[in-house]
Amino acid sequence: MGSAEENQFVARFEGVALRYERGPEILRDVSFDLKSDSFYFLTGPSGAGKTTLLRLLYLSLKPTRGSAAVFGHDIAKTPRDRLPDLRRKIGVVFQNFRLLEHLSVFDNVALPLRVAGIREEDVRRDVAELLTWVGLKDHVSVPTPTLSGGQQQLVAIARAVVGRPKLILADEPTGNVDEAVASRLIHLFQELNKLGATVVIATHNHSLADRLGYRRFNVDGGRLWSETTSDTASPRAVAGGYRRDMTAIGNASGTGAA
Amino acid sequence: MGSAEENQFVARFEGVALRYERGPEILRDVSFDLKSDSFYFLTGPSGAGKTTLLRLLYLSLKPTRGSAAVFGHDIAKTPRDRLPDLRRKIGVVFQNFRLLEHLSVFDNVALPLRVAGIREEDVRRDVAELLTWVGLKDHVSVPTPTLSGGQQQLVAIARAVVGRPKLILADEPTGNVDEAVASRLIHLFQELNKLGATVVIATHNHSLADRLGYRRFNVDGGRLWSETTSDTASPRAVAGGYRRDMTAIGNASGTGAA
Amino acid sequence: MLGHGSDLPFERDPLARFLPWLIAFMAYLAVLALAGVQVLSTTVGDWHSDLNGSLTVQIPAAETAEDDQANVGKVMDILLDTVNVSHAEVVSEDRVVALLEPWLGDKDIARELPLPQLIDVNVRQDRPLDFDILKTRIEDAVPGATIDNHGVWLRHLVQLIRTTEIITVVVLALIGLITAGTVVFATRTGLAIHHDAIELLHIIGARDSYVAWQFARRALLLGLKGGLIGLVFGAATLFALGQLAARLQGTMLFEHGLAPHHWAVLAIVPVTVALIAMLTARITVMRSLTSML
Amino acid sequence: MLGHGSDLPFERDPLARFLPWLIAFMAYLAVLALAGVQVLSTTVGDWHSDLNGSLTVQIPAAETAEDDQANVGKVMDILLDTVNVSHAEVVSEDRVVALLEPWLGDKDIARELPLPQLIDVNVRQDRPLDFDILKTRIEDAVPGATIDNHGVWLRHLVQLIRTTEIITVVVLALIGLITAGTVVFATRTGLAIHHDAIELLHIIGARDSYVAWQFARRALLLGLKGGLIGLVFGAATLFALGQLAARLQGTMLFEHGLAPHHWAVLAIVPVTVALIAMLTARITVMRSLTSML
Ligand SMILES: Nc1ncnc2c1ncn2[C@@H]1O[C@H](COP(=O)(O)OP(=O)(O)OP(=O)(O)O)[C@@H](O)[C@H]1O
Ligand SMILES: Nc1ncnc2c1ncn2[C@@H]1O[C@H](COP(=O)(O)OP(=O)(O)OP(=O)(O)O)[C@@H](O)[C@H]1O
Ligand SMILES: [Mg+2]
Ligand SMILES: [Mg+2]
Repeated sequence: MGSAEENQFVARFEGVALRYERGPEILRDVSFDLKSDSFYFLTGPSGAGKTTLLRLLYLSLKPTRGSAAVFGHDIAKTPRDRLPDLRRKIGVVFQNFRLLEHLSVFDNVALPLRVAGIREEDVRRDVAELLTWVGLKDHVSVPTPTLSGGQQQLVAIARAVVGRPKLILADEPTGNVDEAVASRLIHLFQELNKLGATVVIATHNHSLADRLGYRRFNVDGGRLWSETTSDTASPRAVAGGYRRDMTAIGNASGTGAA
Repeated sequence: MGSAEENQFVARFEGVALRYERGPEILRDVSFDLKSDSFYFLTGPSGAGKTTLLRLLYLSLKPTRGSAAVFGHDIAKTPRDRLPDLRRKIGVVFQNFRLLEHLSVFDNVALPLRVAGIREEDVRRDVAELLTWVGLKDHVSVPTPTLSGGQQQLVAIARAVVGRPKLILADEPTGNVDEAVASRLIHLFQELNKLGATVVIATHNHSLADRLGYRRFNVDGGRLWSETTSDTASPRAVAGGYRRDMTAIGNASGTGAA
Repeated sequence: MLGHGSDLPFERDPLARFLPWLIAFMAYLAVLALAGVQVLSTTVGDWHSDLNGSLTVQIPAAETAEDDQANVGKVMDILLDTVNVSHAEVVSEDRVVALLEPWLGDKDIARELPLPQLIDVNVRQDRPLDFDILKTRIEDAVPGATIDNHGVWLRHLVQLIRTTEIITVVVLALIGLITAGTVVFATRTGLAIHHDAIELLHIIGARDSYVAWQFARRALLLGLKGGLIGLVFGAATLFALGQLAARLQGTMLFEHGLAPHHWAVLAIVPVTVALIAMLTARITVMRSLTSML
Repeated sequence: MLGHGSDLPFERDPLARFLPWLIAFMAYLAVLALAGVQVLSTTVGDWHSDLNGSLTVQIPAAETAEDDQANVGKVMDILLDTVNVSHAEVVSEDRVVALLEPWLGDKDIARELPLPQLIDVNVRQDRPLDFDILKTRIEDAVPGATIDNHGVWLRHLVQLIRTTEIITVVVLALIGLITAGTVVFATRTGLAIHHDAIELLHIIGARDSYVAWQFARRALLLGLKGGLIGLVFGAATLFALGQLAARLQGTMLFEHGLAPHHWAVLAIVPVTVALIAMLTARITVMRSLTSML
């Protein structure tokens, strides 16, 4: 894979399929490219495979079939000891935060830098700056379990972006905050995008995804298709497609199986 | 406390204050009653103390000051060994689900019944029925970590209601599902309410809370006040109050301190 | 009673695989120590009764048997005249021969030696004896006679064995403590690991006893398993040692093997260990839980 | 090198408080076993060289010294005439007295006894000796003389002690294994408890060695702490035993105490234990991690 291509595409998926152990195929024949410096939304009903797709992107799963390349390296063929370098270029906001409960807010956010062997004084400066910026200045040294749900989400986001990653993957980053705060957070992601990061946000919040006119990937029934919305917010006809009854949510993976 | 009063009020809080250890007071002088068979929303900015208030209600915290009575028993004065009986009348949906990861979906939902010493055949019937109803029939015996975020939320809700509790406390129960599913879940809570349960739902989803005309408690700056909305959905003027900048979220508890 | 299995993810923590082996090792040591202490205390009990007399007078063999008799008579008179002596008795030739036998390897050789006369003397424990005066008097009466604190080295050996016994008992107590300690810490680890799950069980309406029983049941099973493994290995080792000791018959070490009632005591080890484990777990859990709401 | 502290919540799992004590106990046992094995092997080494001669001929004391000489001469002739005998030597009176002394309690008494003559006989190990023929020849030559497999009971005692030695070495190996096993399981427990945190570290970009070092460093520190505690207690116990043994001077057990180089060997215990712990932890982690993505 050439360096030019590597620079142009952050990720290229070609006919990727994924199944968990003996389960059904959650994703089937998924193909897409993530261009450098772009902004994407990832939508789809509950259980469709959004988190699964993000896990493939942050190298926590290997595809069952197909070729998935991140930063020009095929995930399935990259040796284990080359993965850390790739992972340091990726920042992840997990759906359930995954903060280390025994560490303070500061240490949680500092983790990606320390793991990468950054000098302690640089760590200290960068982290303090970022925490002030997201408004957690007063909670720097408390353990994370003492934070409210929304505050924990902010910490998770700070940790994801502190290492100035080239690819930011955020799973439902606005699930625990109200609309106003959600807007500000999206703003932060937009700023980082302008600074050169590719951003992918998985969300249930259709109004949010609709309002901003970014390219949108949609997962359902194991397939992925892309929809480019116009630059203006427009209530979309496709929204009706999500009005499925509750039984369907539970069985989403079953659907993918047949 | 008379039996009549006990029947009329599920919970009565009088001048309740709460601080965590050496922290600031998160709640100050909070007073309210929860009437039997009623439905409440609990709103407020991130970090205001919604989860904290629910924890007081499900007896996982004792108030620092004031009197908090649940089912006619003052929490602070009830001996430890009387608490399990009270807790069995309360069903909780946690903000972060708190499923037991090593147990199957079935065993997770069965837990409250087993803990209460219900006969195994009754447990089996009740749980199977409920899981079918919420649409998790096909996931009965899988471990919960293999479920998507939305599916886990359904399991958490099923576990909360399986014991037919008199008081249902749900913390952000629709944070991981889209609008359509959220509506169905609220419907479930409404059904249970009609069957005689008192329901309290903490949420950031103002549109949801606005649409349904239930009594609404609002926490902010450590204080709680109640607003009864009309029976029809009405965009509320107060919504502007939530448009606070991000710094304020992080410092919500600091605000309560001064 | 075991219900539907455990609500806590015990299978996932490898402690469950490790604990029985640790307990087995402890039980193994306990079995060996207990066997040792039983054999030693029986043996030392015998020796101790042999050593009631605290002095020995030794009169060199004279030319004739009559002279021997006369010498013994003189010494006996002096001894019986001494206030503090409670008892004095001539040691029979057979016993003298028996005493020398293990050293010379053969009874017949000992008999061919002109044997000294030995007198066992018991001294009252409550009053001090003026050893020097007695010594002078006896040496004056029969030249060449010696008076000797009875078998100093044997006394020391008994003392050493008594010390070993005490050490063994201490080791035994230590083993009990360590087993209990292990269970306490395993349980605390379990409580820490499963803290969130336990809190959840409480919120759902579980009583402390429900939670404690989950830990106690597990400790009982693991303890029993470990104790039995330890007993089996311990018994095998003792059997091997017993075979070896049998070859040493006739020397004074290991005069007694393990009697059936000794084995019965050993069989109690796994049960004791399992009960210690269960109770320790239960107490640990019940105590820790009261500090939770 | 210790950096900013651990990323994993080790302080929270009580294993960290427990492990050093378990390791201390193991180190304690190792110190005692190692001391024991060193003392025994020195002592047995001495005895063994004493026992090179595998036969003893004993000639009862005759009336006169000349008769003694004649008897000894006759026996020596027979012995030197026997093909398989490599060496035969009369045991000096001093040694005979020394041999009897601990038994009779006093050198002077022994000297007053008419002592038998003893001849130490070395037999070639490579060829069988017809013991019965030799016995008959000697008994015919000097009536009353006896020939005896040299100190059968002593040989058995040596055998018992050798067995004890082997058991000790086995126990020592067992202790090493158990220590390693403990660390393996503690580490695996750690890996299981902290599985999510470790996965997170990986996703964030940590290398295996970064994670492994967190475990290895902890095991090293805990192992060192435990080993030192064990050494201190072990040394104290040995000192106490040494004091006791000193009182037994002159009896053949414990002729040798611990020499400085023995103590040096003991001092290696904590270091060894700590290194075993560290390496075990590191290997365990590195192995387990390769199965994670
Ligand atoms: N570790 C796993 N093992 C087995 N099956 C899994 C695992 N993780 C997820 N699944 C299954 O894969 C399907 C997709 O899950 P995923 O978490 O990707 O959905 P999602 O789109 O993120 O849903 P949500 O919006 O509810 O978070 C689900 O049916 C789920 O049960
Ligand atoms: N265990 C705790 N120890 C100390 N402080 C805590 C603890 N839990 C919560 N807090 C603090 O209490 C305040 C209120 O937290 P709470 O979780 O009740 O907020 P919330 O209204 O539920 O917010 P969100 O909508 O973000 O979930 C926060 O400032 C938080 O930092
Ligand atoms: Mg998801
Ligand atoms: Mg909350």
